[in-house]
Amino acid sequence: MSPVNYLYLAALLFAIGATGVLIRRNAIVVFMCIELMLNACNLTLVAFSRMHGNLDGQIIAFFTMVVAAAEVVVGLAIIVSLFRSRHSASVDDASLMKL
Amino acid sequence: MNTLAAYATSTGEAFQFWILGTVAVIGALCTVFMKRAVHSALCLAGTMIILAVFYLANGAYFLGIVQIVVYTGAIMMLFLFVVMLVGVTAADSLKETIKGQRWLAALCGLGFAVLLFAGIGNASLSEFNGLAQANSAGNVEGLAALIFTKYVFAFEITGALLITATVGAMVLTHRERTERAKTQRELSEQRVREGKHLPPLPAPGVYARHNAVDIAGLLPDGTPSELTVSRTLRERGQIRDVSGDALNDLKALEQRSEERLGRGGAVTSREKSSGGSAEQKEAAK
Amino acid sequence: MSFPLLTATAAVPAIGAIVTAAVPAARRTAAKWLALFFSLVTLVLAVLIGVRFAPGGDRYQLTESHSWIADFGVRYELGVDGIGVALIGLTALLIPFVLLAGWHDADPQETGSKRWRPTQGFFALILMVEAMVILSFEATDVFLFYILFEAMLIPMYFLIGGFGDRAHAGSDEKAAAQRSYAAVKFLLYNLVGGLIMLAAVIGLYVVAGNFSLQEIAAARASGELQMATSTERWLFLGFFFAFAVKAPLWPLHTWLPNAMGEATAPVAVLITAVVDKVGTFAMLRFCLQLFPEASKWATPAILVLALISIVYGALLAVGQRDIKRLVAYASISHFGFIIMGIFAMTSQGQSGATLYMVNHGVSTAALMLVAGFLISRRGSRLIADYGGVQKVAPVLAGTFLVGSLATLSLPGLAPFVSEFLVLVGTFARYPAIGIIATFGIVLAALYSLVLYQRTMTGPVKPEVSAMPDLKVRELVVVAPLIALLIFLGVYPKPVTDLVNPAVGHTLSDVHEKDPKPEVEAAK
Amino acid sequence: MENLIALLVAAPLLGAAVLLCGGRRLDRTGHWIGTLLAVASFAVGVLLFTDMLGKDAEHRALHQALFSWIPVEGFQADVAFQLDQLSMTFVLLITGVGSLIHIYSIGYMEHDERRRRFFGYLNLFLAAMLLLVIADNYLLLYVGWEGVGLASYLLIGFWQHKPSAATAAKKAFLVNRVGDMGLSIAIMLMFTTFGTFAFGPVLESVGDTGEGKLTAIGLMLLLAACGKSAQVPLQSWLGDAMEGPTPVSALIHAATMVTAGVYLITRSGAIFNAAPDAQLAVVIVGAVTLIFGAIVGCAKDDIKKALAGSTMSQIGYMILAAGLGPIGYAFAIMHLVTHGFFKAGLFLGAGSVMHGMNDEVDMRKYGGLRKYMPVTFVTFGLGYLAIIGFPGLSGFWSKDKIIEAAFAYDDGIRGWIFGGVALLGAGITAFYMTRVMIMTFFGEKRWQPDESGNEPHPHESPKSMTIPMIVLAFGSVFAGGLFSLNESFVKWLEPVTQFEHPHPVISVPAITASTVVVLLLGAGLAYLMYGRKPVPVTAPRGSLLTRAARRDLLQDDFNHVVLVRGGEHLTRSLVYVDHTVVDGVVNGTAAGFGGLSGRLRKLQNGFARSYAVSMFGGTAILIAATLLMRAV
Repeated sequence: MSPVNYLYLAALLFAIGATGVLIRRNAIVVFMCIELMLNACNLTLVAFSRMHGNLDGQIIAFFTMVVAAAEVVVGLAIIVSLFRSRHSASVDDASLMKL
Repeated sequence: MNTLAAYATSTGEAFQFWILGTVAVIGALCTVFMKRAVHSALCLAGTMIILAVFYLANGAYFLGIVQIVVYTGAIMMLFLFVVMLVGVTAADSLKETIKGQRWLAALCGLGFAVLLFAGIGNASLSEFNGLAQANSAGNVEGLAALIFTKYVFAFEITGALLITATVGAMVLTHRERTERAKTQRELSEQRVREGKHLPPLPAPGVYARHNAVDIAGLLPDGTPSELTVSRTLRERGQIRDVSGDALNDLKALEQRSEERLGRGGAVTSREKSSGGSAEQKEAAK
Repeated sequence: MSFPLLTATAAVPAIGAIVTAAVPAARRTAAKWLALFFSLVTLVLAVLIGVRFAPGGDRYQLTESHSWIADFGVRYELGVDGIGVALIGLTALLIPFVLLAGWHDADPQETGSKRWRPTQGFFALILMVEAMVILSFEATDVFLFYILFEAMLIPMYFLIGGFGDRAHAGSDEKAAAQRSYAAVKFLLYNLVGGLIMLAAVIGLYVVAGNFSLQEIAAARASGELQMATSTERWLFLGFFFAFAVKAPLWPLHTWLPNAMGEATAPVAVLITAVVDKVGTFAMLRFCLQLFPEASKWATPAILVLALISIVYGALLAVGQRDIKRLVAYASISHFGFIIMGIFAMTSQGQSGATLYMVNHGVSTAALMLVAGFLISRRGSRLIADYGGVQKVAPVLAGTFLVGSLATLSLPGLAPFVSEFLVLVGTFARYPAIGIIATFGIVLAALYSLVLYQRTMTGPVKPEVSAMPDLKVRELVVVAPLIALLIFLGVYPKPVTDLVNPAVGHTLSDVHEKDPKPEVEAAK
Repeated sequence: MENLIALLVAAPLLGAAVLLCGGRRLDRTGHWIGTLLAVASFAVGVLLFTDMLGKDAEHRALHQALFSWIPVEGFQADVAFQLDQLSMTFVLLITGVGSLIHIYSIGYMEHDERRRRFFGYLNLFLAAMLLLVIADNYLLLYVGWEGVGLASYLLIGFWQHKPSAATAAKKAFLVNRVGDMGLSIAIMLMFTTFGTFAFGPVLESVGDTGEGKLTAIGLMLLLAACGKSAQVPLQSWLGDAMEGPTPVSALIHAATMVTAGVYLITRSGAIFNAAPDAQLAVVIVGAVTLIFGAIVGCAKDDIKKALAGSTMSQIGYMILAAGLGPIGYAFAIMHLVTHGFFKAGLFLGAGSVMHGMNDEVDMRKYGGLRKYMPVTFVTFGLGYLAIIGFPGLSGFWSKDKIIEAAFAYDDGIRGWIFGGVALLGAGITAFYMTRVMIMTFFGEKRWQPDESGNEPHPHESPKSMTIPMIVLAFGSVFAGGLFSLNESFVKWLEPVTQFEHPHPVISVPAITASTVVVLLLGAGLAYLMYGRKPVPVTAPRGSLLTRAARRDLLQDDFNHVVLVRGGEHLTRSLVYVDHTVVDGVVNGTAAGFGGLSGRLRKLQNGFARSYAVSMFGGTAILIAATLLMRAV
């Protein structure tokens, strides 16, 4: 089997995650889907680093994780304060952009 | 292990890929489609662990571990905490409110997947040299060498980013207490002033069988009183109403007494019991 | 480099606008007098230009040139030829009358407007328009001209939309709605034209590499700047479209009746007598000079459109029930004559067209301002609401009659000279078009006299029975205009001497010569 | 001497300016100023005339150049005057008759509070008319041409409070404008053909161009003449023009302005001589109008309209004569002058009658007036005899010559036709003028008190009115004979208009005799119809022809149906089109954009997720695009 399959898998996961982001209303789940997408990227990076035989890919994946962690921290904090203010974690309830 | 990852993929890895890959995809799908956030979280965790395995299989040992420890261990737990905060049982209906949103989303997702596949398919990825010499000094050392030389600035900046994120999270979630916390006396005085419910709140309903904080105590007339349940649960709407159960228990009691008294009435009693059980089911719902 | 006369002439009204606008709200009268003073100073400077300008001399005189946007070769380049001098004179001459005629149009108690300092705004805006128009007559840099061409829309927009005609049929809300409709229509039409012109300007820059009219024209003449035929035609169309909207040429004319109908009479005069002239002037200066071949290529089509404008405008004027709209359609017909004269490509035609710009400015001003006085007395724009005014206000009626006669270009009054020149010039090259255009003079007589008959003659309507005759201020406005009409009708030589050399240059730009009379040709 | 020429125009022009701008303070003296300046102009004319008589025939023409008017490359129009015998004749006629009518108006307009303005207009007319006849180029002539149009517009509509007057004035100006169109086109043709439009150069270089061009020019000039001289088909305005005060009708619509067309054709004789087709058209127009006017004159009961019809027909004579070329020009002018005398006299007489009859114009309400206003009767009678061409009086000399010339058109059928028409016209003239005479002055009185109950008291008019009538009566009696003494008038004009003796198809005495016979027949017929039995006060229904004639032979109805109605519909529909189509296209585009943006607005629903979808979709499309680019 060629490791390209990892790429295909990553692509699939990414697409699923994206769809989830678009479909779900619960902010937390949306966040999870984002994480899923990030992980898919990481998988891709790792696979590439293996193909090209250098570790840069893994480094990037590492950074991605860090950034993802930061992002999750902030995002969840936002969700919490959102929930505090309007007693709901639904994305649609924060539709202040409506004309 | 090391050797396995270094060269062309072995049949073992292929086997592992197809099994775990399927599971990962299923997990991802569940993450998206589960009604309750908790379930989604769990499925995601599963997918991540599988990904960790794949990392290992790809010779990214460090990342694999980090994936398990940081992601599955820390981040997902964070998620779970928040889910708890928001309410475990709070299930958001999957009914779409925005017209055509779901179809558009599905279309986009599908199309994107197709695109990615097409892209990967087109890309010429025939050559494939493992991480043998890259990992020769050991994966962690290799990474460390890179991080502290080539990517040192990025590394530092990421550190800064993390700090900022932490501070930001605190700022966002932390509520500044503007005035001194009220003493119990003051609180009671305030209650008197406002003239509402002077005595301490009644305890949650405690029965022989049910003994939980999320059950409203019954008022003398049999109706449950919201006051008896803690505010958080009330806000989440997680009050279990067992006012029906009492009646069912009553019925059950009668039935049993009948069984004991009327020997011949087995049939009727059975019918009754069945009816009772039916009622019980209804009440449970 | 002597005293920058041209800049000064444009700067004085601009400064005047700022000063007028800065006058405290309470001191309304002071603002009016200030504005009048500045406009008179401008007039003096304009006369000075006329004196300093030597008709026989170079094509562009009193030139000034400073680098402005060096990266794009945009320069602040001014210079006037005879045509420019004549039109600057016209503008500087008319503005004081416009200000005097609009003396009370912007008084809060009159308009009842809650706007902040309406009077100061009104007078300042008019002066601002004057400044821009004068500068656009002087600009010899295409880009500079374009900027002014567009910028003058802004004050005009506020003048039309902000200070509407109070003599309105419907309620105040209806009036306001129609006024803003007219203003927006004016703005949109001219903006569209301007945008297309902007594209053409950029295109010109791409082709020519700079914006200087004189350099480009020289390069064209010497042949070192060749344009592909299609390029030249597209650029020409881009410029011409903008000017045709401004002029306005059928079928781009519909904004004018709305604008002139809704605006106060002085503003209407400002539109048709001053601002629209920029369009026809630009046709002469830019279209013909920059794109001679394309101009010749487009001539037949343009002449037909002009012809349609003449007849169509006159016919619609006959059909109007609203005095100001009638004058507006008459103006459309007259602009048809002007454009026809420009593109007849004969010296009579073009001299006539230039003369026509001046005369039409004066005659329309006379007629429109008197009509404005009439309307302000009765409070209605409908012809049907008048009758027998001649009996109660003979002087008003007399001046109105003279204005109407000027509009139908009666010999002895200024417009006749120019109209006949245009007709002859066109006839010399395109007999058929010339003959059809001659029908215009009959229609002109029709709408002018019908207007006069319905408003001034007949039994006195009760509503007008108490109508006062012209006041001193109004006489001061009208009398000089009428005198000028008669003078230019009897002795147009000063203007023609000014214009002829410039026209000669323009004709040589398009490599055209007057057709020889048959007899001489035979010999 | 030639520097005086400008004075001819300047004097009345000054008067007009002073009187019109002078304001009310001149109300009491205005009419004197006006009259004085008219007379002054006449004096200058006489002075120039005597001076002219002093020179020999060939060198009588004077020329004065004032200043260059419109100097544009190749197009040189000057303000310059030329005074030759032809112009001189007109100058004397205009200023002479004009002065008389000024004097007459002093009395006639006595009770009108706007008398000052009236005299201002009269002076304006004199100035324009003089400019017309002494201009040395067609463009300047055009100025005078429209100037008199303006003056006539102002004077016809002088009583503006009467809608009928205002309408008549407008109509006159419009119809004239059609004629003016012809003139301006003619001028343009001259400019493109000869490069100039001054009389001298144009008429000299006629030979250098083709007949086609000349015919075109000639026809355009004819159109102009038709407009100004009320010839078919542009005659409809003259009848309505009688709405104006009677002195105006006498001066402008009888003696001078309406004859401008004859002047134009005579002046342009060289062109017409070289364009026989144009000449034929002129003759036909003249002949038709001659009969047309006469028929109309027969049917009208309004004394002024009857006279207007006669004017039309008399000018028809002149135009016909002018169309005959060198054999006719002189006689055309001669008839013009004599007609100026007797027709002005007749109108003044009519005015005097109306003056005494509370401005009653219906002849059926007159009758037997000879007892009440003898002077008017005598002068009117002399004018009457003159116009019907009673042997010995002015009309006889001039009209008879024209008839001869008409018979001499060619020695074929046309000669007979035109001659016959002219002859017939003489008969009808006698008929309708006799009718007027009888209905007005003979028979028993037919006037009753009008609705307001005051009965008219016919009385003779004041001196200021009778004197001009007497003078004109002298003119109408003796002028013709004077002119015909050894053809003095013809000789006087010959240098300008050339002259050939006509050779009619039948002998001259025969023509003269038949003329006399015809006019006796006409007069007798009229006597039988109106003199023998009393005239009904209300007009009888009359024959079809009569009824048609009463309505100007349905000319106005034709105009109304074809031009006015059609025009109204055209303009109305055009206004509609302009509003809906031309404007609609623009507004429609605007509305379209509005609607589109309204639709698009709905996409902005404020839900982050739908925005995300569009972002994601957009990205997908971008990637697809890049990939495809790669692929190809």
